[in-house]
Amino acid sequence: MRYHKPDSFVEASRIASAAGRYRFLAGGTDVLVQMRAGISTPEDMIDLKGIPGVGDIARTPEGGWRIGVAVPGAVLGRHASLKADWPGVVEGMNLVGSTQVQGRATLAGNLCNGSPAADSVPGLIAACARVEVTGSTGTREILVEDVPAGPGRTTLAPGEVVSAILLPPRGAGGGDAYLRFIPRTEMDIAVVGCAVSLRFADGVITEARVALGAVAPTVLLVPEAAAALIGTQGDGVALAALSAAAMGAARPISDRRGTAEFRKEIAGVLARRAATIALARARGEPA
Amino acid sequence: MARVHLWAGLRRFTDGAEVIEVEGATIAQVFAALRVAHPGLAPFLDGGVSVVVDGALSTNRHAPVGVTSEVFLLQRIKGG
Amino acid sequence: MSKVHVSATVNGDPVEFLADPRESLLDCLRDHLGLTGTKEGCGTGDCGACSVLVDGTLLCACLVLGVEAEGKTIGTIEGLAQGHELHPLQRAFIDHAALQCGFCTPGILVASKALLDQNPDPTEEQVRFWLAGNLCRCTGYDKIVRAVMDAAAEIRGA
Amino acid sequence: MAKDDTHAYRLIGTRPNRPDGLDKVTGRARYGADMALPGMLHAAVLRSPHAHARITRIDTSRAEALAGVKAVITRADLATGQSGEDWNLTENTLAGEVALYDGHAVAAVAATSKFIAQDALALIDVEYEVLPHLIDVDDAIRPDAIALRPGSADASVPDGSPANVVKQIEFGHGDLDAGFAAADLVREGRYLTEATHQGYIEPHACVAQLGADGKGEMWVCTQGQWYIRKMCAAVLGLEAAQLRVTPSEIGGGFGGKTTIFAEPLALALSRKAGGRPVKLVMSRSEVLRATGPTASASMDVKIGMKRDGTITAALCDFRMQGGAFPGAPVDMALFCALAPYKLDAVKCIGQDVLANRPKAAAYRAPGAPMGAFAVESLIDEMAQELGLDPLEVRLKNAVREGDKSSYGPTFGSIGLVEVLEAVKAHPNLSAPLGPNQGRGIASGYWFNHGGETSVTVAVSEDGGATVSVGTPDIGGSRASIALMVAETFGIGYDDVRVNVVETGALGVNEPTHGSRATFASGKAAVISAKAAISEMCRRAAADWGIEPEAVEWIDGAAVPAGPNAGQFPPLTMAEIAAKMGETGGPISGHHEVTAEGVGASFGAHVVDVEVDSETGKVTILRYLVVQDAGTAIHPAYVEGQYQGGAVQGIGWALNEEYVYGRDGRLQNTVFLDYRIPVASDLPMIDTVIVEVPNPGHPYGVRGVGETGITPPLPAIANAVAAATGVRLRHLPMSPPKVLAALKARG
Repeated sequence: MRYHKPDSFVEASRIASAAGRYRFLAGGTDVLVQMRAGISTPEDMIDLKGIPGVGDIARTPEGGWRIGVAVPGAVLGRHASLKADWPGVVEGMNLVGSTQVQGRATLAGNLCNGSPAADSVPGLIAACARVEVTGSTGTREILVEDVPAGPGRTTLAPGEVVSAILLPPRGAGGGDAYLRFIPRTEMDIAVVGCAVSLRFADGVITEARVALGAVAPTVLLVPEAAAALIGTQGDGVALAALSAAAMGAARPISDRRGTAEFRKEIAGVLARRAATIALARARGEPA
Repeated sequence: MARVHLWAGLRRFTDGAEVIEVEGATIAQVFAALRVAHPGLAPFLDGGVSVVVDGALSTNRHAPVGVTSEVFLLQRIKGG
Repeated sequence: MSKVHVSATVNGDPVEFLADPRESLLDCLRDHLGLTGTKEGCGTGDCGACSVLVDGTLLCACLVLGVEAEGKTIGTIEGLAQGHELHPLQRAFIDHAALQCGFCTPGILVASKALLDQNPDPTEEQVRFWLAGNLCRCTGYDKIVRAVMDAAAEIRGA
Repeated sequence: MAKDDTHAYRLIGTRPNRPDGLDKVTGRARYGADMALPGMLHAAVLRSPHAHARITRIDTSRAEALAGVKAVITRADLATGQSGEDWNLTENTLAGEVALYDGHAVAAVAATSKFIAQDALALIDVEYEVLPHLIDVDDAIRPDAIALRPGSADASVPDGSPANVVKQIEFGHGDLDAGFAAADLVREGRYLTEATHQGYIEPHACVAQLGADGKGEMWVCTQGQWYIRKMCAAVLGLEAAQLRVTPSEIGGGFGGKTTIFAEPLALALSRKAGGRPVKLVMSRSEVLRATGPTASASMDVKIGMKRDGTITAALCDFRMQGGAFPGAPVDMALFCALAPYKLDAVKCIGQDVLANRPKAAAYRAPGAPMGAFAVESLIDEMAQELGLDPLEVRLKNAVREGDKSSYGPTFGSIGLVEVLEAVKAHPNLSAPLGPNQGRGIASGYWFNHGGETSVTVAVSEDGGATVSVGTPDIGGSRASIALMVAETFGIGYDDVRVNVVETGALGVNEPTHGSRATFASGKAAVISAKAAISEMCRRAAADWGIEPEAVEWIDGAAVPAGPNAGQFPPLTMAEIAAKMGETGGPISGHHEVTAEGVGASFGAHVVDVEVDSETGKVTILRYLVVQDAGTAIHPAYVEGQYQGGAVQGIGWALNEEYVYGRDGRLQNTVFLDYRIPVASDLPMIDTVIVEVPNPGHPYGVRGVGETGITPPLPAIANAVAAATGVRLRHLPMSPPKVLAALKARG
């Protein structure tokens, strides 16, 4: 295996385009595990951490956020302004792995690993986040929900690399939340995850996005669950409808982490609980 | 005569008896007497059994057995 | 496969080694630098026995490539005591009987130091969640948590 | 701290620092993988990807041709012609004609680097004919089940038994029918537990060297260096005496390191590589797939109870699979399951069953936690049904000294009643409970074990003592043995050093298992110290010109025994030691024995849980361990054993299990998915040390390592039942199972 540490995304993409089996390295918390297990045997390892700006969290001119691909979860968690805007996104990332893993794992890596159970992805999707992708022909932006293609796969073309995570401006009356279910209190992969982002204005929910993790081959955006909230006050009836919609959208499998029936049931529970927290945040109440 | 209590699974080798009275001043002598009386027991005695004499686990085959002693044979006890 | 020359600072000392690009920092510390106090319990970042500090950040050395250590400052269990002067955490672990087999102990000490460096007065819950990635199978964590809380109090002068 | 007030011990019962503490907090302590030798090679193991497959062809030539590869071994490199357990060990070390489980070793490589060894594995060509497999214990005894290893059954199995039953046990006493007829309530239930792993954090590791002359050395993390020696000798056809095995510090074992897995492979590779040392370190997934987890169990229990809680009869019928080899601990499960109860009518039946899983090894009180889960759950359920306090039911039926045990022998000195009374008095029993919260209680039992033991205590030139023991120290036994030796000599704790030594330095020792290190090595060390004291008294007598019988040993010095012996100033141990070379030579004591006088240990646990009624998740709120230690030599490490055992039991009860796919392959081979408890899952674990001294030990020790894992499984199931009204009879009580049960309740 050859180790590369390019100083630009264009160079990183060029190396990848010329390589056979390659991996990009940001936090490495998935790549190294897969190499150790023999699941991944890259010939070229392209470390992105030498590229200027990959460790930065910056406010965009529009009032959103641009997050570097090598920003680890722990740094995200300490960023007060980002956390104030998008607490659900940050708490999702902060649930990935242990304190030690938080020192390395990144949003971009969690996304590009392609796991349907990735804890940070539902929050990004609910937030309507985009990624900037750099390839040999330049850069483009795509919605986060368009990145995963199935377990372990993405829609990125060979040689393309995620070069930034972009969060939109939060705006007034917004709130988001992410909850996952695991059997222990820490150190598990989500059995089910759910993120809700919404806007509350003049006594009603005016916008909502709901995303479910670990209930389908990719993280799901569930418009019918969002529809159950929009136009309501987020009362018990709305939450019950949300819960039913989330359960209806879930099409999980049974595996070592949980049964399909259980996952469906929990999707409904988490959607209700996450929406309650998101709503409280939107209203500026303690969650 | 010492009274030797077998586990029930051994009854097949002792014509149904669960308690056998045999002569023997030591555990080894009791075992020898058991072998003579019921040859089917030999594989178990050779394969390793735990022996309890009057309530105390005894590992020494030369340990004394009294004329009124109660001897229990158990499948071998070990631990983790 | 050609090896890569790596220069770094480990426990304050300059070090150099040749790393196979596939080698983890854990293997480099143990096999090339003889620093076997950092342990491998899983190799997948799930047990924390290989906890080290890299530029002050707590990491699992099994989830870092050796080649990534170039130019970094690394702290391992071997650097926790100053000569014969034990760190208060080390003393607390001995005093509280907070170890049995001792295999997870180096990782837990390094992780606990990272906690106290940023939070000198953690609650029991904060200690437990911070150390959730450090598996111990012997103690049930009770005496470990007590030792960390006590060491924190001592460092604070409480 | 709890202390037996009939004795005034100087050191026993205190909490000094452990002698290995400094090494372990500084990273200096050397474990299995921390050793490197000049010229050392690295090993890797090829494992079967199939649960059951005939190996039709194996070709190692491409691997051997890879630059840097120094040896490749297959089954042909092991000894032949063994029988019994030696044969099973050989079969498990490397598959012969048939791979018997997912992860079964098929070949191994030694090369100049880890990467080359790994790469070489991919160059070994193996052709398999996949065979049907059996995973579940009840499936394995169905009449239509394939016979996994015909001819494996021993003489205990009656003709006509199912093909995969390899051992049968049956015992009991009294009139069962009359017992059930006398009951006011008879209930029965089937209880299931899944296989779990000991989960020691240190993977198996060794460095081995073996020459063509049959002489070898090994550095290894093990609970028993002599077991390693004996087993490796059998598998490789060596003379045991030619093998020298040095135990490293050990990163946990819990029974799982009492047998061989990697060790004979490393030796065989070294022999084939011209005697170069070979290091073999298992990965975590190898540990989970191919070392020795515990058995899975299917258990039927029937109990009769009078309205007042008196148990009139009990019937247990247990089946366990311990992998593709005999050895599931069904016998010990049955011995322990009903041990806390005085029973006039009891019958126990057990079957040891083969399945396509790894060969079970011992795991902390082997079998006892499963049996306790079945019996303690049913007793709790019946107490509830009769409106009785479950603690009072346990007290009412508790065994006492002189009672006939459920498995036959009469109990000597035991402390179950004292344990239950201490539970009754504990404040946790009156802590208020909220909604969805419940409290559970259960008892547990373990025999404890003596075993083959050799110890030497040598007086050092300055009057200290060096103790050589053969039982590796896992939980603090060097500290407890040092305390006992120092107490006996009348010297300071810091004047004693206890070393765990290699196989060349002592007679044979069984491993640290059966809760025996502090009991058996400790007892032998005390007897050895007393022998050294006798010799020191003889030296003093010779100095003084009096009879040895006229000398006593008091507070670390020889003194004349009474005024008739003469007037001499005391001769301290240091003074005698300083001159020992001129008074007859070095002074030491040694003791070799199969230790007797074992004292059994009872415990009882009380747990409070909260159940999330929407997700089925169980949270442990409060946990209490009460257990009889006999005498707590070093109370801090006694508490440590109680806490550690309880938490392993919590893991077993809630989330740990071996999960197999339909293909018979293990699905959860990393700690991410084999879910042992983490720090944030738990509260503090409260402990009460009850001390009913064991008359069979000079300081009253019973051994404390194992009993603590027996009550948690049922205690938590009973707490969940109390919180929800739902009784879970299949472990683990993972959220999907709990939620399904809650929904079925409605």
